[in-house]
Amino acid sequence: MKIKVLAFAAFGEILGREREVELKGDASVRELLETLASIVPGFREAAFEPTGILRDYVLLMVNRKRIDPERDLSRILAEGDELAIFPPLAGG
Amino acid sequence: MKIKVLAFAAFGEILGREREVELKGDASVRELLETLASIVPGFREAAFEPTGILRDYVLLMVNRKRIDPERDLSRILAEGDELAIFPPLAGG
Amino acid sequence: MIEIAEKEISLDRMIQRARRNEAGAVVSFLGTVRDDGIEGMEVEAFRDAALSELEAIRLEAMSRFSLTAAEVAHRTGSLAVGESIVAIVCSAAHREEAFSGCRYILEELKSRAPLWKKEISAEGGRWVEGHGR
Amino acid sequence: MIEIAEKEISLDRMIQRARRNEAGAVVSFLGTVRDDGIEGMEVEAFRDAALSELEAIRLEAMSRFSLTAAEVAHRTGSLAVGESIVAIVCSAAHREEAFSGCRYILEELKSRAPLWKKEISAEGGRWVEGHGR
Repeated sequence: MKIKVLAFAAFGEILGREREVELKGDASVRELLETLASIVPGFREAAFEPTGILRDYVLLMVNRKRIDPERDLSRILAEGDELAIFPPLAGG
Repeated sequence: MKIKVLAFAAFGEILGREREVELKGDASVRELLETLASIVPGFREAAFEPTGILRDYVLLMVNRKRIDPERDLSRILAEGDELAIFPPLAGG
Repeated sequence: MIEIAEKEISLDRMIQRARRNEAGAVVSFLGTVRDDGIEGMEVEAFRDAALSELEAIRLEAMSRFSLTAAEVAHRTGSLAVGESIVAIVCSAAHREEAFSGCRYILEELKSRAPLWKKEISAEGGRWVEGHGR
Repeated sequence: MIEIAEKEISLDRMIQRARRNEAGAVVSFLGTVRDDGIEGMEVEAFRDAALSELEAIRLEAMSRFSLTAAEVAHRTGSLAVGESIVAIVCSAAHREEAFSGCRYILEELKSRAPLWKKEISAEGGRWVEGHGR
């Protein structure tokens, strides 16, 4: 299935602002992030602690709704879902 | 001696916005107010309580400096002084 | 800059004048004639005394809140509903100072500047009850 | 009205749109690129998500503070020192509500709207550390 990935600020510079990722079968948010980490140089270091835990400045939205990285990484994505990745907000 | 009297808001409507008052010899602020009360219809009722005390919404300036009606009514005026009379401020 | 005049207030020009490269925040307040059953308003000033009081307030605000600029304008004369009575603009490095400076100037203006308003309605005129002494 | 766009913010037009005969107070905030040794700024938005978040914040402010109007604009793209990043305008019957509404929208925007700033200096670019999560 195809998932659209949007990335902003520092993560936009690493991942590109928009890309499509092809995942096999059912896949969770965590699996999508792992796939990105395996194909995009620099993303693993930027997004994950050396221990493999997601860094706490990584913020995520699925279909424009914020998800909680502590609880929702196991959420199963569906064809056409959109994941957005960005650092803490700094507007205004 | 001549004193310039400026009056604003409701007091401007009673006294006129600007007038000159001729006083004989040394005269205090109180004497100037008494003179105005005796020559301008309506001013006594507007400015003084029936007991003769200045109403507490009468504000005064001599030469653009506020004076305290409780303490400074006995202040002696000098030729060319300017007295301003007005109600509580309501700008903004 | 301080202005007390019969002519319309140009808030836009005041904001342009208050902008600074070293300021990150510009806060402005505009007071207008509110339609609560009135036809208009008349504003009277003890102009010279009000100008010097507003300049004193402006300088206090500049130093207390480290403002980079502050502008105050107060209209006098006959105003229609919706027209501007007073405008205050403050710029500062950061938003807290700009908001505080604008509030300070507004409250001090109301309590210290010799200005008066009269509401004009079908029944006649009524001086707005003042609070500042 | 909410606007997120690359074009210059017209605070004056926003203020004109926010004026109401039933409002006695219009408060506006303008955030500008402050010169603290930078050459300029780049502003990035998750535009659709930011638009709907700002509209939600605007409606919250309208109802909490009984505003008569509220306008928000956020610039995106490349900005020079002194240019406007964000503008917020609130009108209300009285000054307290207009000030509170403007502060509310500003603080909520900073913590909830998906927007980011990058400072550009001679040494390169540096993303402004965000606080909103």
